[in-house]
Amino acid sequence: MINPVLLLILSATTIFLPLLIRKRVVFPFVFGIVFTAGLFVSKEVLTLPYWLYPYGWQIRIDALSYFFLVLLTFLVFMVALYSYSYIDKSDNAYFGWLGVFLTASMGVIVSGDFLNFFIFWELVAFALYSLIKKNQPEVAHRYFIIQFSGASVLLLGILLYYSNTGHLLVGPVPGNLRFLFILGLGVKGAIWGLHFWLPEAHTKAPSSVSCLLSGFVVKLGIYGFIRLIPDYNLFFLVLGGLMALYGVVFALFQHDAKTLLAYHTISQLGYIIMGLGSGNIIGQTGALYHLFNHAVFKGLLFLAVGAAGYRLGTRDLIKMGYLYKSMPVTTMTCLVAALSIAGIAPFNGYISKTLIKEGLYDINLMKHLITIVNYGTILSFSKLMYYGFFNKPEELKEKNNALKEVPAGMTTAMIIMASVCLVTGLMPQLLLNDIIFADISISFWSFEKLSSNIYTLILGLVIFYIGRNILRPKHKVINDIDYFYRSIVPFLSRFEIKIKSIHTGNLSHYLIWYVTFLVVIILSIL
Amino acid sequence: MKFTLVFIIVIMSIGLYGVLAKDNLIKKVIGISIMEGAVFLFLVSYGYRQDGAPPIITGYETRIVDPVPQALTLTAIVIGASTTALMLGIIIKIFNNYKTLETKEIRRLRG
Amino acid sequence: MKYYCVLLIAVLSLVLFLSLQDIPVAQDLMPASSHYVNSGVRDTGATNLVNAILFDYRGFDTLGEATVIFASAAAFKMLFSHKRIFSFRYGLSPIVKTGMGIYSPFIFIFGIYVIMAGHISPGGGFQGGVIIASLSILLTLVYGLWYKVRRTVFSPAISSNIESIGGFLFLGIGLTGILTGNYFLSNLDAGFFAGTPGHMFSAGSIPILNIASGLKVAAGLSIIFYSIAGGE
Amino acid sequence: MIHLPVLLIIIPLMAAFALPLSIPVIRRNYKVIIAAASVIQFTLSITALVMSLQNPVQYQVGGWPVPLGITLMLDASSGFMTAFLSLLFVAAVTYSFSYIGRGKARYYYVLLMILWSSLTGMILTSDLFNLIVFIEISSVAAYSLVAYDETSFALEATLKYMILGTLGTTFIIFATGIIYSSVGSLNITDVSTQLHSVPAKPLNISIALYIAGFGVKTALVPMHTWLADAHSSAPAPISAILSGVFVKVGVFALFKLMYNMYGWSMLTSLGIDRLLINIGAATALLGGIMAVNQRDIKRMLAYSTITQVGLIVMALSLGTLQGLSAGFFHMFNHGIAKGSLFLSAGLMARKANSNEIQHLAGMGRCMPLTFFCFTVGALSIVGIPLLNGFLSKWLICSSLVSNGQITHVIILLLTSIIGVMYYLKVLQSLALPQEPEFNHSEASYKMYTPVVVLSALCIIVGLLPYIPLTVIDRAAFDFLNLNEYIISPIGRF
Amino acid sequence: MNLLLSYIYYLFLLLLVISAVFSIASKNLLCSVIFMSLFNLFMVIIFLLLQAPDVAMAEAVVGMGFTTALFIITISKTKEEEK
Repeated sequence: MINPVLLLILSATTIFLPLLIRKRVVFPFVFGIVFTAGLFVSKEVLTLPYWLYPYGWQIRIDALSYFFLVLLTFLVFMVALYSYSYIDKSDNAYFGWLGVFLTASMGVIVSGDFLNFFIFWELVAFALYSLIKKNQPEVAHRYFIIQFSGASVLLLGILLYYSNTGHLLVGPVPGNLRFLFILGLGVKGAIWGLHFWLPEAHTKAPSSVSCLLSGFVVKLGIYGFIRLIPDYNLFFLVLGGLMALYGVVFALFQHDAKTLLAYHTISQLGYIIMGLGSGNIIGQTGALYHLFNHAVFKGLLFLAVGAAGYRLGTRDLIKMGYLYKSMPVTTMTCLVAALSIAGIAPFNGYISKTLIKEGLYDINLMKHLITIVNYGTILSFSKLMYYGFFNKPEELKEKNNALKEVPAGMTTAMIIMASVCLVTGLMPQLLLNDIIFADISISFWSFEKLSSNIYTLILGLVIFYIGRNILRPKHKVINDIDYFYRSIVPFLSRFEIKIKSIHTGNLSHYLIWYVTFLVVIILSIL
Repeated sequence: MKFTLVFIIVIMSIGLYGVLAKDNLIKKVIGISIMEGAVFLFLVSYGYRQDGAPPIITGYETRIVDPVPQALTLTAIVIGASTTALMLGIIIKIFNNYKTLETKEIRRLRG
Repeated sequence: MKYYCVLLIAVLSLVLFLSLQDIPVAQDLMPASSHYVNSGVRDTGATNLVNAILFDYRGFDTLGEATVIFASAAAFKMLFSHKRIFSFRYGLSPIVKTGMGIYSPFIFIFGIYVIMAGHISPGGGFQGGVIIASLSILLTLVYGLWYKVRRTVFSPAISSNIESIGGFLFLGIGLTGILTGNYFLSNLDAGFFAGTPGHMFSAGSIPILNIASGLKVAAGLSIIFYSIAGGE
Repeated sequence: MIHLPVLLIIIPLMAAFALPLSIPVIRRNYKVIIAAASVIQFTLSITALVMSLQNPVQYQVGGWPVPLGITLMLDASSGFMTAFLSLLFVAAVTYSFSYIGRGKARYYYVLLMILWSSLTGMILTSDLFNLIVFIEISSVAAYSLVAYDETSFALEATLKYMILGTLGTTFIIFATGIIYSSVGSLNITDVSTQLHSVPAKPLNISIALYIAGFGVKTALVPMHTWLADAHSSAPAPISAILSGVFVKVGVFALFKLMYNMYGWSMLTSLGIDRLLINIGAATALLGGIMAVNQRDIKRMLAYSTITQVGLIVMALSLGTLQGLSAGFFHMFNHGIAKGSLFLSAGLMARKANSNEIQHLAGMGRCMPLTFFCFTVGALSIVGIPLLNGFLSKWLICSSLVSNGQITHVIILLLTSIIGVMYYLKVLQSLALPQEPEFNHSEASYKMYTPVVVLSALCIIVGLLPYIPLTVIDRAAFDFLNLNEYIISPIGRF
Repeated sequence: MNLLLSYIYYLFLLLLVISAVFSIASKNLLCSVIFMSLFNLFMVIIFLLLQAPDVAMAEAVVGMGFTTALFIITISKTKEEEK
């Protein structure tokens, strides 16, 4: 058993690796060491009094923290392995920022008091800002401003919580503050209405960072929901259903592979939130399970699409195709991930979706909605696989056939994650008992479930084959909700220009303001 | 004596008008010094005592005016003189750079 | 805009008048001032109470006041460093110059007197210093700027030296108080010559401080005037 | 050592008086005098801080008792401010040694020393008219230091600053005259003991005049216009000092009067605290809005200074111990962070000889250390965690919330969001890929040592806030109870 | 002060106001500076009537001598007329 402080120190050392070591081979191994250490961390509650001295730091590792800890360290390990080949050789600082991200997220997960929770909550956003900044400064800028605003709302909530309860321990918040907390956590968790940053960030960021974003960062919002707003079921049900449907519908008509995946992130988050909202142990276990699975297969999808883009230079479904021959590993892993996100039988998506369905057994509306969303998922991923990998447009033949498979680091990461998809699908008890610590006994392998699953798959494929020309990727801008947010900006800029224009630089005007101020003060006092 | 306050406030508002409404810098400086004069007058006139003697002890006084405001006024006069001098110097340099003394034309710094 | 200013100032002055007329017109002195009046001579030995307050009770203000002049003189030396003399270089007609030559010693003596007799009669360091500075102004106006450029008492370099010397004199008197085990700027407690009030040599350190501030003011103001008149 | 308060004031004055002497020794190595004076002053102010933490020192100049003479009060708050002042001044002096050209350097240092001593006096004195005198000295020194470059911008900024400031000082003198003519004393404590027995209306007028007069020094909202001009066109060390300490000393003096002379209960009965906190909020918001899309980097920094001053005023005008300590802590943090920002911006602007942000693009690549210091300062000001700015903003927020000022908390968070906008934009444009015409190297170690020290302080205070926080809590306590310390033996005569 | 002196006092206060008005109102800067020094002269007399000889002396030498000279030199180096 490893002391959590030791784990934190270990993960903090990864920040300074690029300063110490030049050789890149070392970095993935160090992150692997952190992963193994995270597997064996001891579950306890302790306080570091000398951290920010008068305040201290309460470190609390329970089952939930342990689950997220394992997920985080595993994902970061995979990303480091992938980035070993994916990130260009000149940029070793990337791994330092990866370490910052690892440490900050770990801090969010383990800290039991709101001050440090908030500190690391903001540091996560800053680490991601620095990870994206290299290639896409504008996107990083927008992302960080949005996250900072969300964190400010969260800070306001935390302060009110402090003044209400008088302590800063992380726990369920009183009802009148829930709204602030939902807003603050929702900006990171990309709940519907606050998700407008997500497609752009996921699309423009480097694929490894999109893997982190979609795999873990949005999950931090879910973590906050579980910790702070445990019982808010109806809201979660409605929100989850809305997000699931919305994400799928928008995902169907995207032509950029990563945007499609991004919208599917929203949809799968909807699944998770629905599971949380189900209010019974099965549904919530399913939510956690689906959270883990989604991290794995969505991360794998992003990595695979990124690998395709790494060779191909584009992620546009119109320009893709012919990859199954030239890049078999990428194609196969991507297929595995697609199958598991569609919830097909031997893969892990099947397990979690079954659990969530079981959890929602008494609400028919939700069950039908889940079915619809599932068909949508199958459609959009058959679109992705077909137009992305198996399609044979003539004009791309010689170009795409000449491609080589991606380097070893990337393939290793993808293969490992695909095998994780398979393993967690085949033996769910592994995850359920040892990571989530839930003891529920459902038979996943009953005949009718499997048959309905196969039926769903075949029906979805048939529908896709019929409607494949409708779903053919086209260059078409689809306005999301961020359209409304963007329309606010001109007003603000006009306001700012107005404010600037009254600073005329004429001394007499300034003096007149001054005396006016004096008169106003005097009149207000008398 | 009791009407002095009226005069003080009138003088001060004249100076303030010079500072606010006149665009010429030298006019502004003159207005500021007139305001300072009003303030000095305020200090000294409120330090005055009915039929008091100047604060120079000869041993025959019955009443003596308050010496402290006079000291303060003396200090303030010299301070004001040096500040006014600095202002005039800056105004000369401004004129050499801008070739004008109107505030509405000295506005390269704005926004 | 002008009407707005008038309105503003009218409101301001009305409010000021209505509220400031509550200040009582006192018939007798406040406690602190009455202490100054009653035992000021005994405390300081100076019969001119204003001077006593300026240089003994509140001598620290006076140090600061001298520092203001020093600061603005330094500012003028900094900002008007490169000189271009273009106005009244040659001064006025010989008649005026001769007349000035007759007058100037008397003005100088008068300034010295005002400085020296500050503690027993109206006047003091500032007034005398300004008188001497205005003498330098007169000399400049009459004889032209070349007069000051030559190494007279009023030439800039010597003036800045005089100013610093005045400052150090002031600080020295103050530190004497500390060194003799009293406080900064202690006068009679520090063992300065008290004398009999009303005489020329009395009031301990007050005449010396008068001289110091006189030096500072005279030198500083003449530096300022010279920079404005001569500098560009 | 009981003479410490007055020594703190006259030691820089001695250096200032010594410099203009035309003795060849002094002429040749005036820098030695300045360095010696700075070192002595720094050690003395640290000593003063340590002494004042044990027990406050009251110094009667000339040995005259309270209502007669001038009182210098060295309690924990003024000791803290003095040490903080000396820290930034030492940094600025070290920086100036290689930043300021030879020509007019002697008088530059004279004015710098005079500024130092007068700011110390403003902090230490507890006598109304002495406060005015020190305000005048510091103002004259600041005017002329802003005009140091003698460019047309500098002169225009000086002119505007000067006329506004002189008007403000006239108001302050008028207010002091009102106080004296109705109370008959000039000592703050003595006045505060007698205020209840005098007519109220003149006192209200004097409060308004004081707020308006000090508002110019501290750039409260309608009087903030001079600050951006002056700070953007002054030489870099002067900008660092002006926005690092000068403004805050004004805030300190204003609130010293408000708390200790008028008494906070009277102000709340008049509604002054609401007024001040709203003025602070308006200042913060307006400064933030004005700072967006500035082309001149120093101008942007100046507007962000206005924002932070607004936050400090908000915190101080709460009237609680918590708010006071939060405000002092933010003063300190913003002082060191903004000092490092201005100094490093000065280094980069000196290399690229332009203040325009677009001309500075890519400087981060060729001056990595300076860029790092700039980044630390910027992040600390916008309140990124684990830096000092975050802690003080957290404290200000919690004190505001505990007073129930939710709207002001929202305004504070809004200003920090706006701050993120413009600071990150500048950081990105500085870190752009290197352009060919930039082949600059780092500045000399003499110049970037103070910058590095200041930004290292940012990080250290952010990680170990214990020592400053204890000092600042004590300072806030003393600031609230200053009058208890001053013994006023009016019965002695 | 007795009645006559108080009449003189008010008379000079009136003159003070008048000279202030003229020094602000006159278009020619030189005129306004002269009026300002007149203002200072009346101020000196009022200080004398208020039993403040030191202040009167300082005001005389500073206000009428030094400041006026500076103003006149400034005007001679800049424009005389006000737009």
